[in-house]
Amino acid sequence: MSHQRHAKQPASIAKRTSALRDALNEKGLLPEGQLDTVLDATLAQFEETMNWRNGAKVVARAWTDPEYRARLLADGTAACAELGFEGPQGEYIVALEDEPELHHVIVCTQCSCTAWPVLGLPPDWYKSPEYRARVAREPRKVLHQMGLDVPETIEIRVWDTTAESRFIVLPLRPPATEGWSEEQLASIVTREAMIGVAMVTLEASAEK
Amino acid sequence: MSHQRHAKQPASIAKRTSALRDALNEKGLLPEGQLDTVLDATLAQFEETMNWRNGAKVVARAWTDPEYRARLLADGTAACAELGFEGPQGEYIVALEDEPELHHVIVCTQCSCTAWPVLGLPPDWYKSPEYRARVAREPRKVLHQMGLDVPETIEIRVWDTTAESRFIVLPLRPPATEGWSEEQLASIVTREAMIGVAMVTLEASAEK
Amino acid sequence: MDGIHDLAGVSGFGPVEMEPNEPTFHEPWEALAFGLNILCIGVLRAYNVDEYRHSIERMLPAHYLSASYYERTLTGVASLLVEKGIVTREELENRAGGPFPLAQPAASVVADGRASGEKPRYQVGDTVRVRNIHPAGHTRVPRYVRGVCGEVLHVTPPFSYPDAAAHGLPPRDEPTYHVLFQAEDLWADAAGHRETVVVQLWETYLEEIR
Amino acid sequence: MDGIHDLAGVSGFGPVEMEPNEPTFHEPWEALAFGLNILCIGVLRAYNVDEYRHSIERMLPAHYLSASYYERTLTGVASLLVEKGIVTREELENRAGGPFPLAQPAASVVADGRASGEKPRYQVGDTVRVRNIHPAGHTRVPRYVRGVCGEVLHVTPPFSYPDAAAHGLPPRDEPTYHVLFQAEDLWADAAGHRETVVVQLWETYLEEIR
Repeated sequence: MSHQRHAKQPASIAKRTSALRDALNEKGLLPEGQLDTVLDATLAQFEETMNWRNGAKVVARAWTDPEYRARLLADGTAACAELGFEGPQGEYIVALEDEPELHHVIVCTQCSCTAWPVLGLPPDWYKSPEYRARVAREPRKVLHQMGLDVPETIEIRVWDTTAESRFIVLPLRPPATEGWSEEQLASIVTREAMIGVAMVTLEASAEK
Repeated sequence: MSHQRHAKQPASIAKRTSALRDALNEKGLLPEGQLDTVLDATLAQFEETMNWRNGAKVVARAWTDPEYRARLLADGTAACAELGFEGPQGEYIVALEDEPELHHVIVCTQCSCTAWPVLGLPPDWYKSPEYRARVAREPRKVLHQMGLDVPETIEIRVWDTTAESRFIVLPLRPPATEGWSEEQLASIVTREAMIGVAMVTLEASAEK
Repeated sequence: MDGIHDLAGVSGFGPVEMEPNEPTFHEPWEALAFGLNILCIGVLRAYNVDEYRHSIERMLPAHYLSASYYERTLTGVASLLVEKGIVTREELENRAGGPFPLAQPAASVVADGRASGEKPRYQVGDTVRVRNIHPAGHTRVPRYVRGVCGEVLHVTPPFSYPDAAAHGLPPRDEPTYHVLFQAEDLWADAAGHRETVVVQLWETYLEEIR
Repeated sequence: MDGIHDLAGVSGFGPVEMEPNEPTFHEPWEALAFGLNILCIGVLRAYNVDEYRHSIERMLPAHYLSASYYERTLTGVASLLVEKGIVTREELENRAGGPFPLAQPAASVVADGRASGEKPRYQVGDTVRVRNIHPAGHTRVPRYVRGVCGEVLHVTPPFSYPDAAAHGLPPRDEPTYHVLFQAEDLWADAAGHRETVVVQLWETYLEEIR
């Protein structure tokens, strides 16, 4: 570890990132100014259009339209595309339907793959070593610590995103939502519920 | 990882160490001033008397005295004690005799255990994650990178110090040392050779 | 590689901490690091996504664990661009005004596995065993399932075999499967009750039960 | 625990770097950290060596990998003294003038294994299999040998069973063995030629071949 003793501190991560952008800009791999244009467009897409509210709409539709639900479970990619949700990291979307005796949870233990078109970029906790290390081995305990108690009578099935399938959980529809509109239902579906670390409840709201 | 975003830098390791010493001193667990006395005595012991030059003497004796060698291989603890080398981390010393077709290497993959009475405190590289992670899995490659080429015809046997055995390698005596005195021989035995990451050669000298 | 990124089952991590109302990006540089990767893969086609994943896996373990997600992204992107000769480490460090840690070199890897376009060998309900392999390069078969038997739950489409694609070997599509494992077969005495894990695996990772 | 300390076989680490004429200690605080541990174990008898090892294993993984050896020592010692109520974290942080990272809490562990003083069950030359166990607490059976068969090379003396001693359970001595493993049984396709590994194992870690 003698190299650690004498190691200089790295440049700040912000400086390193700018350095890489500036170096790329200087290479002229893209016409002048286009690198920043492409960057801005990409980020706007993720901030505005490719986020988990799309998934909430998919779930609400599946809860209210039995035929859509059947199409979603048979071919998640096509059913999401029906609503306009498609793109990178959404080439093979698989919907996992919760049942009274079966609860699904999604993880990517080796990196942090997610179904971008319906879940957006994943939150920090999903990308953390803590979640990735623990949830496949002790899912009931991890979910408990995250605020979700799954009784031991219910199977927990953890889906590790190791290849090209990108998962979305179709959670149980809460009781006492009969007659709700699709929009109302979509408003109570959370990103956490579509990953499987929370249930959909009537308390959840848009601020989550 | 939100805790990492907002984590404050720890106090410097030097300040943390002093803080612990001062806190202990204040508890009065030992008579006043005795904590520093005990600390000084301990450190003097490791700086001066409990170091790898003891092991070099054991090796030189085993090379020159066949009966001692037999006792060393039969009961390393007793044979080392004969020369006055005993104490903590030396309660069960096992000498591993290299043979033309068998080369021994010592590691402690889970922490950094070593036979203190004959090898002293281990060097940084022995305690490094690099050595601990790699040597049990790719010993020939690691030894090569450390400057020792062991031909594929020779078995490499890695000893992982997982319990109370504390190992010392009895290396091959270099040719062309016939007639050398025990002291001369001890002067060419290195700590690295007694761990198994180097051979004893005529070039090795006291500065190592 | 059996790298530090293969975290499943490693004990000693603290609680999973959630941040209420978390923004998509916390700092401008995070968005920039993410955007640069999208740009390099999608527009410049400087490397593929398998190479990208592997570049992050090749970070020194202490750096990998202490870095945030987007620092890992940035490190992977920069490492690949340096390795491919598009930028140099020197210019990056000069511009950044200090050290710019990069990933370790990739191992040299030879092609293994099947030919492209073959029919799936296993069917739903088959019991398969994950091969006990320790590839030197990129792989997507995590350690915790190696040597373990599971049940084919779905036959999923052929996808590009990552062990080849991550090393610039000729790409080929190969059948994949969702394989269901019982927790007690994975974690022995440490497994919880009524817990299962599904891992999607390329056919080369699997073998028949003999 | 299957902690970060159980490093054998993890890929991705850089070269082993040796320092010529390395001193016993590089900085005064290193000697002090080492001496404090010796003092606490040998003179104050504040904890035993198994508790000490486990306290280090319980460091957060990123801290474990980024800390130097004697920073790990200091962290383990401080964690145990805080856990045992001899000092408080607050006074340490006040004295140090900043955060003083400690290890995570130990799991609660129940006694397993054999009674003290039993005769060794295996003899030299026996083939034994290492049990596939994943203890929540301290253990000295590394992951890389679990489930693997080896040959008893020596029957070594009974020693205190660390899985018990590290958790303050009643100490007991139990037979140990040097068990020889063939590299190809440990690392499969990644094993080198004519390479073997010897691991010293307590009898509770072993089972007979059925």
